[in-house]
Amino acid sequence: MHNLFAAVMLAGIYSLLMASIFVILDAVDVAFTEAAVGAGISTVLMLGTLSLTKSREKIHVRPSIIPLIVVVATGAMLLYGASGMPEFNDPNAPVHQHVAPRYINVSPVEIGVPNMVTSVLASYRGYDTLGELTVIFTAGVGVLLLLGRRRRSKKANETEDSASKEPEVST
Amino acid sequence: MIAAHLPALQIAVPLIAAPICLLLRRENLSWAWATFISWVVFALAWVMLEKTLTGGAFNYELGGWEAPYGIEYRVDALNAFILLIVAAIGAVVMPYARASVAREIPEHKRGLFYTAYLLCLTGLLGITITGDAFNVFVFLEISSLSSYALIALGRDPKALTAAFQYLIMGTIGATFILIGIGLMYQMTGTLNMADLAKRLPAVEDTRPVLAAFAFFIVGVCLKLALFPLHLWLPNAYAYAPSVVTAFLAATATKVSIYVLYRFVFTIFGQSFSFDVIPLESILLVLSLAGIFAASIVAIFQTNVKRLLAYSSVAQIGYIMLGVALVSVAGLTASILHIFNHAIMKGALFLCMGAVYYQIGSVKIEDMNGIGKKMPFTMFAFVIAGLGLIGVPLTVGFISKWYLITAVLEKGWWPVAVLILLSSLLAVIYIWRVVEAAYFKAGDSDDVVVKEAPVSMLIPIYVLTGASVYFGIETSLPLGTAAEAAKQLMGIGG
Amino acid sequence: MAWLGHFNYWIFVFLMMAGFYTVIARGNLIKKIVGLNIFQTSVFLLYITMGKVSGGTAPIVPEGGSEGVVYSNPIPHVLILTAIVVGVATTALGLALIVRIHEAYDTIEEDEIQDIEENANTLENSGGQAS
Amino acid sequence: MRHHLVLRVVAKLLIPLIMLFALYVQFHGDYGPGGGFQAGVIFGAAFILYALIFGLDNAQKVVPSGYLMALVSAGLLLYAGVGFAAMFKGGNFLDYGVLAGDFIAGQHLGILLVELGVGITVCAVMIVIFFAFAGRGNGDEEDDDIATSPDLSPDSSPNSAREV
Repeated sequence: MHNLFAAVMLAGIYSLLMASIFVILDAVDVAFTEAAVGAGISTVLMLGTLSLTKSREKIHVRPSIIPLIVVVATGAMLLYGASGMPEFNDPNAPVHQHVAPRYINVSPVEIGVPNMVTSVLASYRGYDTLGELTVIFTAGVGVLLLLGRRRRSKKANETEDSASKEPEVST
Repeated sequence: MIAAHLPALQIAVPLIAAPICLLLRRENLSWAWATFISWVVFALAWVMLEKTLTGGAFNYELGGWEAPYGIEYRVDALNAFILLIVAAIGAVVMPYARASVAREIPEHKRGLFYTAYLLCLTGLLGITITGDAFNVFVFLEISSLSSYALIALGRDPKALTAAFQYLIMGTIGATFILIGIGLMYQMTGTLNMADLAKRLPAVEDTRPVLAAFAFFIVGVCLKLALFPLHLWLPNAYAYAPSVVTAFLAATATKVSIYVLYRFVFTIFGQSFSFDVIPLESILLVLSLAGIFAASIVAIFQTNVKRLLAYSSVAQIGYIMLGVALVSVAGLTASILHIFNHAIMKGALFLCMGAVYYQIGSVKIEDMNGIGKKMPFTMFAFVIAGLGLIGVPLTVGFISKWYLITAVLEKGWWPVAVLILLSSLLAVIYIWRVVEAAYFKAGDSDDVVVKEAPVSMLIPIYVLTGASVYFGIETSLPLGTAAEAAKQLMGIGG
Repeated sequence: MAWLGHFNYWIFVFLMMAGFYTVIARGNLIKKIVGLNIFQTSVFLLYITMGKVSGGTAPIVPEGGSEGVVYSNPIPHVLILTAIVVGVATTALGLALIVRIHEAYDTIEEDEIQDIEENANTLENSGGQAS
Repeated sequence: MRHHLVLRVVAKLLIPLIMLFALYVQFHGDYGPGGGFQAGVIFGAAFILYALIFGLDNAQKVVPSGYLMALVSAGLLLYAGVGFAAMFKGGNFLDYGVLAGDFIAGQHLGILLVELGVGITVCAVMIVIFFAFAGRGNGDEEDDDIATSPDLSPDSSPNSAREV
């Protein structure tokens, strides 16, 4: 697969499939987000990047033994870990015994919001979400730092100095 | 009211300051605002350390939800000390930043630069203060994303590739940490650190927990640049803007080391980390290998910032060596060296920033004769460099002394000899810079090179002065480090 | 049939390996970012899988009460919402870096960039010692 | 995209609907799947669609960059501001329970406000990021990024990358 365009589109489809799996696994909020972000925004950004760069990958013969070893070792470690996990669907798994019951049983009464994901997200773990919002803010600031240009002004020449005083740099 | 909400303010103040900084739109205003905030943060961290040292550890429940259900902060001697280090470096670097940033960053990006700086500070403080495992990941990403962007601002195009490499390796590290946290959560059903510590022993011999430990350690070691996972660090530090290098070198890896302490000692517990899994032998080998490999590579560098970056990898080796000892004395030395190394490396990188400010290069051959042209800057470099070697009356000596004492306490005298030998390597690489600066004639008909501006010299001398002051008057860092080490080992506290 | 009970986890491990391999073995920077996405998404699958309960439903109380309804665990969902956001933030920043790298080097292949940098290094060091 | 009449008509029909859907997702997040983040992304997507069909210049006239930056900050300020408001009202940081008369009303108000904050910032950041990428392709802007000047090509003078 040396056509990057195809790779990016497949990645988008992969995200969409993943979103459907999340629906089956009862994570509707997550599926919604994955579909909007993974299949939507990420794909748009990748296509944008492709249009600014190159859309074909060069074919290289790279010795890829070391990465293979690293990946196999990581995979083996995970397989080892996974083999001891509680079974899929098991209602007696530790995750369902501690902390979560409180959210499930009490939160609709305590907070009065039917969607538990919303109440956990915004209230119980609201600080995490504040951090998450800061991550997005950081991404915006970071992309502007990297790609932002001095604001193009029609009167660029005579206001070169005054324009440059403004730190904001969209577009 | 402020006293009760200290921990929340510690994070919320820089966090809310970042969007305000973005709105200020004037370079000078942004700088003044970021400086003001960084000093407020420093003051808060100072008060909090006082509070933990006198009143012991305390919690703060965010959103008013009690611990395993909501997220809580937990502040004890260890993280109050790390908070102070981060906040102090953040505050000292800011006055310096103005001149340096004016020289190195395009004008329209400076407001954004200060915003990203505040975000990075927020992220690092947030990782340190939190008592929730997943929250560590969130704030880790805030600090990482902002540092990728900050590093990419370096003037050399290599800064871009360095930032990209850091982004890839940093994200792999963070994802490994995420896997580790997920597996821990799977076996315990909780994310709160104290709760995890309580519930993990019951399941500690299950396979997912072993895998969680492995993934977590590898992820954190990527972030803290333990040899041989340090590949992202030298280029990132060498090509980032001077201010960013000084700030990150003094704080970012230190915070990751804190995360390692917290998970290895507090959450998994030392019996699991060191008895079930032979972490100490792994760390011992890797840290010794790191000390030597990185020091030797440092000797052959021509770019002084890169040289210092390799030296950082070596110093991380000393810090991890202290962990590998698994004793109160070893941990004390380790925590002490975090503090001391932050001061010394901060000072050294600030000196290099001043040199870059004046001559536009940090290559050794461009620094010939610079000792006469920039006497104050290079004098500070020599003093801080002596600290790095471990000469008495500097902080470097104190931490090496305690490290060697701790090693000998274990009876590992060959390791002690190796530590002394490695100091000789530090002599060589510092000497190469000193030789160029003082003993090689520069081009006298070169452009007139002047001393760096006072606004840059003062922060340099604050840190250099601290590296001498705390080399003589050791009670504050040593007392705190010893207290923190005892708490980590579960003795007293 | 213990292995079937872990089927989702096997898929997770497979996806993780595929993504991770793409990240570290591919030389093309965009491929690396795609690989990173797959790598991160696989972890989402791990989390979401552990939250599922047999016979469970999405953790939203339906209108008209919730007698006898089993809900899946909402915590992994919340965590993964955050992780997805982190993932897209990383992707955006990584792609921005790629655009800048392409502008500076006119290539997005890792080994070509290395060649250019090494050439620049040897030129820079022609007067001094080799690094 | 000047000549694609069908696209333009369809887009004009779709964009208001997408925005409406985003608002539904934003405010229905309490009762069904959705919330600030998803709504922000969808709302941002509406703008991105507009920019794709009608051109970047027109899209930037709709949301001038100054306002956009204000919005990027506003959402985060709103979220953190709710936290501070709770603190001033005597609760802990982000304790929504104290915001209104009784606990549940306070929680509702808090969740509504923070979700709104999330929505605003996410939407604005998505647009900012898209504009930044799209604007990079327009050659008619002044290029003032020093580091991007391709002076790393092998034949350039060794020190040119380091000149101050």
